[in-house]
Formats: sequence, structure tokens, C-alpha cells
Amino acid sequence: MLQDYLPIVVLVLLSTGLAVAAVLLGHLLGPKRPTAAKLAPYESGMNPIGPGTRRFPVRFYLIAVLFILFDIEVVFFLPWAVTFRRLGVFGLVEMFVFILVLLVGYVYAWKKGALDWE
Amino acid sequence: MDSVLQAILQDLEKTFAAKGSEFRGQASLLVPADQIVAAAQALRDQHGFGMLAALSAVDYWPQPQPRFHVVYQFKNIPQKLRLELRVALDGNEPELDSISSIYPNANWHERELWDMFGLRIKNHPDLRRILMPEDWAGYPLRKDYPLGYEEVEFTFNFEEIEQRKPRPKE
Amino acid sequence: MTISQIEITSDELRHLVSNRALEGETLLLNMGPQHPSTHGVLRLLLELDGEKVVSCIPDVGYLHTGIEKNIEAKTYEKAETMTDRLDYLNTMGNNLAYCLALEKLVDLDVPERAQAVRVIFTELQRISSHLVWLGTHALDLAAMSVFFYCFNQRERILDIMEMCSGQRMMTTYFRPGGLWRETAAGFEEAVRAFIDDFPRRVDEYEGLLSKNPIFLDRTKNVGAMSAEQGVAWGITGPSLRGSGLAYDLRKEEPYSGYEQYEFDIPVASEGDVYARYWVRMQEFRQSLRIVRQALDKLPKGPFRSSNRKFVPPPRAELGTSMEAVIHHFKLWTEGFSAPKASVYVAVESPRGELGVFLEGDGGPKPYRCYWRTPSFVNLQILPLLSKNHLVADLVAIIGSVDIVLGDVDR
Amino acid sequence: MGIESKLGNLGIVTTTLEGVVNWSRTGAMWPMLFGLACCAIEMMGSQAPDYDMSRFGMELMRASPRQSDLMIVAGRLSRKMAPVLRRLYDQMPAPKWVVSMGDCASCGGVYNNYAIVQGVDEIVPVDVYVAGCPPRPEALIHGIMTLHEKVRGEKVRDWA
Repeated sequence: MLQDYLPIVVLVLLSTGLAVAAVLLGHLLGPKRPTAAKLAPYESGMNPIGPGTRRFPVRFYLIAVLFILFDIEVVFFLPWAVTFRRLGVFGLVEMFVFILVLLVGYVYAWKKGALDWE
Repeated sequence: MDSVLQAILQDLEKTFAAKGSEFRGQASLLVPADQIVAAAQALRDQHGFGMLAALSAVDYWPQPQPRFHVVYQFKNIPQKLRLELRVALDGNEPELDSISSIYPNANWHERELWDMFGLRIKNHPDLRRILMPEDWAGYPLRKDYPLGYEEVEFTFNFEEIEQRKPRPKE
Repeated sequence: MTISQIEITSDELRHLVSNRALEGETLLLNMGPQHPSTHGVLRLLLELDGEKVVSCIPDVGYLHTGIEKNIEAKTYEKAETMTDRLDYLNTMGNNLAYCLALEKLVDLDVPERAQAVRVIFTELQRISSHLVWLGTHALDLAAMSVFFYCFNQRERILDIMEMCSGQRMMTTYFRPGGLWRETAAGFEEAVRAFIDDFPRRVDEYEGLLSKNPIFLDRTKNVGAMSAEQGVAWGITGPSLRGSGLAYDLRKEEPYSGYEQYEFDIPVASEGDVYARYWVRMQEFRQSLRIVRQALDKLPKGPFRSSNRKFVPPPRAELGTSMEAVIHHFKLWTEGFSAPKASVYVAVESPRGELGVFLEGDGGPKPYRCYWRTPSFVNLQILPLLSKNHLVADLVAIIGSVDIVLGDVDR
Repeated sequence: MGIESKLGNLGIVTTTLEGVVNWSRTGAMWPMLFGLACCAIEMMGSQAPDYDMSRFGMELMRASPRQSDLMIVAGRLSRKMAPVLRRLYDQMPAPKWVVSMGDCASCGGVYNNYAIVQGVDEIVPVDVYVAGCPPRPEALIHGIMTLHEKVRGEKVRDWA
């Protein structure tokens, strides 16, 4: 039974390994010449006003959370779409219930005015 | 010059002690410097010149008396009329009243006059240099300001110019 | 940590920035000289409350080239090469404005054929300038393919210009008194081929954008401007015609034979970004109409005035007549001189009223040549239009006001 | 390119480290979106379908200097813009090159006056000068091809 999961393990190891290797090699071998001008924050060519990290209004955070919420929803569609034929009608109904629940959340957020900027 | 413009010219000449002139069908009016705001107000309200088309200056340098002429071009859109108003200014650091309260787009034009000719504009909302860098010395479009060109390199003076040419600091 | 400890660079004075910014509540950001959607080196100091633009302070001058100072150092004929680089999308229009002003100053006649060819080229230049505007405006609103289609068509116009004047953009093809040289062989066929094929392209662009819901959301009632506001701020051109005032210099003060052609001025009433877009799309078709009429009744005859005082004689005459040699020598060394007077001539450039104030002092060099450029004036209203809009709308408004920085900074 | 040219086809390709690195650098050299004036319109023209600069690996005009390797100074550089150009050049990561497009960037061109920097090489070290006012798109692409040859010729010592 364990054999079935071997390809997944190899895939995970290979991908993370490759990513880490690329970053590590770049970090170790790449030339580093930090000059004051290069490290200054880039503000379309002008002297930046104030430090790079400044206080941002909370609306950005709200939009980010809403995005994550509905993005994860889409992620759950993928396994359903792959095994669509085998699940048959049961899968269809199940997925519509899932969508309905999230739709309620979406309409709530919309009516509360979380989506428009004001 | 059609009759309507003629009438406006006469009226302005009387009220503002101005001197009208005409060249190739274009009317021009020389207005004393302190009357310019009143003249602009009159032009816009009574004579319907709704748009300030252009605002520039001319520098008659060696001649100190009216050293600068500030030239206003007004446009009356409904009656299709154009009128040029000139103001004579003396001396090297002349003063001028701002008409940006009457014509909002005079704001940048007057900033350009200050930047390029050094004409100080009184009660202008935000008189700064507009085209040149903030810390630039001198007023470029004045006739006594050199064109500031770089000497042309030939074979005989190539070396010494190359030395003087600034290099990028690496 | 309030913002007052951070020194605002010397050119941003505190009286322009609201005190909310000084306490650090709103964000001060440079939409600076190097930015993909400022259509050149325009710098906007934005004061942002989150995504909403509280105030926007334009800072121009990053492309100031001192063209007017250079013109004063050249003779009348040579100074015309300076005019090409002013509004580099409307080079023929600049040449036309300068030549008209010069011809009015020295009272020089222009033959019929030269006036018709000037109209054809100025309208073709208007189409090519609108194509660049449409391409970059749509690119800013994320319609990348329109950019490629527009530039593809623009190359056809540049080929026609290169055919006659030898240069794609900096043509200097119009000279005081007419044209530099007779139009090239195959000129009429090339222009006719272009105007037969181009209407289909304009419908293609309209199909891509006019009913595109994303484009409509981004442009409908964004940056609205009323006609009175426009006139008070001196706005001219498609930006003013988008607010309902039919002010077009080709109809108001016809020059170079424009009164012979009948065309109408597209006017929209809402005054927002979509209205300005719609006006310019109709101007494509009106310019095609003008070019078609001008091409159909293109008169034969000389391409340049025969007034030897201002126009150098053709080389063929140099061998035979002594006067021609004298005129040739005088004109090409010292140049002709203009009377001691001033003239203001305005033409309709794709961006608005392009005025030339030319003052002569009796000598061969222009004493003062001031360029009333439309982008410099149209840009002043940007802070007004962009108040309380999102940063993304500000990008759309800059695109719709259609500024060219060579025009702004001169 | 390596020993297989002497020993015939070994089925593998050997090359030097320089060869690989230079090839990869010329393969995808992303220019920075830095159009100043009229040459910028010609640069956009050479990016457009008719001349298509992306055939040479210049697919994207990156807006920020952090992700670009090549700065094409397209247009006339005014005195007010010079410090901005220098700051942008400094903020570009290490393997960076500069193409000065057009006469105004290369030597001040027709503007020999107070407002224009007489040649960008007063501010940034320039690798290739492209002549023309504005240079035709083919001229710009030819300039970039010469830059690619120059980059292919770079040695390991230069990178140290």
C-alpha cells in the first residue's frame, strides 16, 4: 500500500529540491555588490518619500482575505473536475451544495459593501 | 479686422489708457502693467473672451526701458475673435500681477514666465520653477543668458575637450 | 513616526500637500518620471488614501529641451528642423504651424497644390497620432492586442511619409512657401490604398473596445469635465469636444484650404474618458473623409511659391540666370529676413490648439518663437479630473487627456 | 564547440562556462521601459509586430529596474532628468548594459544648449551607441545585435 504513495513523495522531494537548489546556488555563487543607491527603495526614479514600509489602510487586507477565500474555493473544484465522470450525479449535487454555501458568503460580503473600495 | 473687434478695441483703449495696434489683421493692445488684472476681468466678463489661449514674454534685452513684453492671447469662442494684450515691463527684476484668479490656466504659464524670464508674479498661488530643476541659477530664455552650448570637437581640440568632459562615476 | 521627520525633497513645498499627509495618514507616492503609464517623463506626486487619489500634483520639466532658445539661434529656414521634435507624434502639424506663422509674418503666398498636399499629410499625421494614442491608452487599460494592431497600421502611414520626405517621423517636409519637394511617384496610389483599407481597421478597433464591458467599466463616467470648466482651463481639442463644445480650429479659423472640404466635428456630451475616446474614434473617419476629398481634387501646378525673395530657385535655373545664383547664395547663407512685428497663428493639432507666436526683429533669425502647446495646457486640469478617483482611473484619465511630454516641456 | 569538434560527434555537446553564461544572457535580455522622447516612439515601433524586437529575447519591456538587464536610453536627456537616470542605473542588478539610442542620447544631437546633457555617457557608462534621429527600428535592432556580440565576447575575468 505504501508503494502507491512513492511517486508523490518523489515528486514533492524533486520539486522542493530543485527550487531550494536554484535559490541556494543563486545566493551562494551570485556576485553581491550592494551599494547604497541600489538598496534604496525604487519609486519610479525619484527619491522615495518616507521609508518603504508604511502604514496601509485595512481595506487592502480585507480584499486579500476575500481573494484567498474564493481562491481556495476554486482549488476544491479541481479534484471534482478530474473525477467528474466517476462521481456522476452524486458529485454534481454535492458540488452545487458546496457552491451554494460559498455563494451565501459571497452575497453577504457583497451586500455588506466589502467589495467596493469606499 | 472686423467691426466687433474694432469696437472692443476702442472701448478698452478708453477705459484702460491702452494703445491699440494692428498687423496682418490681428489686433494687439498695449496695456499699462497695473491695469492688466482689470483688463483681463473686463475682457472675460463684458466682452466674452472666455479662454486665455497663450501667455508668453519677449525680452528686448539691450533696451532697458520696456525690457520685457508679456503677451496675452485671448480667444472669444462664440464670436470667433482673437485679441492680443501686451504689457511692457522695465528693469531686470520686474513685477507683474497674476491673473490666475480670473483664468485658472494662467497658473502654469506664469510659473513658466518666472522660470524662463525671471518675472516675479505677485499673489500667484504657487510660484515655483516649472521646467528647470529647482536649484537652477539664471533664467534661460533671457537674451543675456548664453545658449550654453558645448564646444564642437575637431581633431585639433579633441584631446583637451575629452579631458574636460565629465565621466560617469562608476 | 509622523512624516515631518522625513525631509520632503526641496521641490515639493508643504503648502501643496494636505496636513493629513504630514501626519502620515495619507500616503505620499511618486508616480514618477519613469512609469509605464505616464506616456513619457511626467511625474505626479500622488497623495493617496488607500487606493483613492486625494490630490495629485503634476511636476513637469523632465524633458525640457530649450527648443525655443535654440530656434532663436537659427535662421528662419533652419529653425524649422527644431519644430519636428516638439510634439513628436504630430511632426507635420508642427511644421505646418511654423510655416503658416512664417508665411503670415513675411506675407508669402502658397500655391494650391502645396496647400492640398499639406492638408493630406496633416490629416494622415492626425490619424497616426490618434493610433499611438489609442494603442497606448488601450495598453494602459490592459488591451494589449489593440496596441499591436494600431502600430501595425501606423507603419503604413510612416511608409507614405518616408516615401515623400525621406524620413519616417522627423519629416520637415513643409517649407515656407510650400513643400520641400514634389510628392514622390506613387504617392496618390499609396494614400488611396491606405484610405480604402483603413475604415475596416477602425471598425475592428471599435469592435474590440467600444462594447467591451471591461473597457466600459474603466472609462464610463471617469474623470468627467464640463464645457465651462474646459474653456476656463483653456482645454482645447478632442478633450473639449468630448464635453460638448464643438471648437475645432479647422472650422473656426480655416487655414491652408480647409474651407474647401466638408467634414463634421464629432462632439460628445458626457465629457468623461469614454466620451473623449468616442470623439477621437470618430475623428479617424473624419480625417479619412478629408484626405479622400483632398486627394480627389488634388490640383496640378507648382509645389512651392515662385517668390524668389524667400524661396531658393530650382537648381536647373542656377546654370542659366544670374539672379537665380544671387538669390540662391543669399538664401542659403544669410537667409531671408522678416519684418519687425509679431504674429500668432493657431492650428488644430490632434491634441488641441497648437499656436505659434512668432516675432521678427528685421533680422534673419526669429527674435522670439513661443509655442502654445496643447498638452501643456490640457495637463493642468489633471488634478481636477482625478480628484477622488482610484489610481487605476487616474491612469485612464492620463490616457484620455492624451499628453505628449515633448509638447509639454518644449 | 569544445572537444567534440576535434573528436567528431560524441553525442554530447561540451562548451565553456563563458559560452553557456553569455549565451543565456543574450538569449533573454529584458530592456527597461525607459522611453524619454521621440526615440521612445521608434522603440515602441520596433517592439510592435512590424519589427518585433522580441525575436531577440526582448519580449518584455520591464517597468522596474529590478527585473531588467538592459537600459535603452531612448530620447533626449535633460538636466532635470539626469539624476533620475543615474539612480535608475544604480538600481539595476549586476549584469547590466546600456544602449544609448539616438543622437540626442549619444551626443546631445541637434540640441547643443543649456537644457540637454550632451551625451548620456556623462552620466552612465554606455555600451552601444545607436545613431539616427530617431534611428529606424532596424537600426535599433542592429545596435542590439552588436551588443549581443559584445556580450558573447565577455570573459570570466570581467565578471569578477
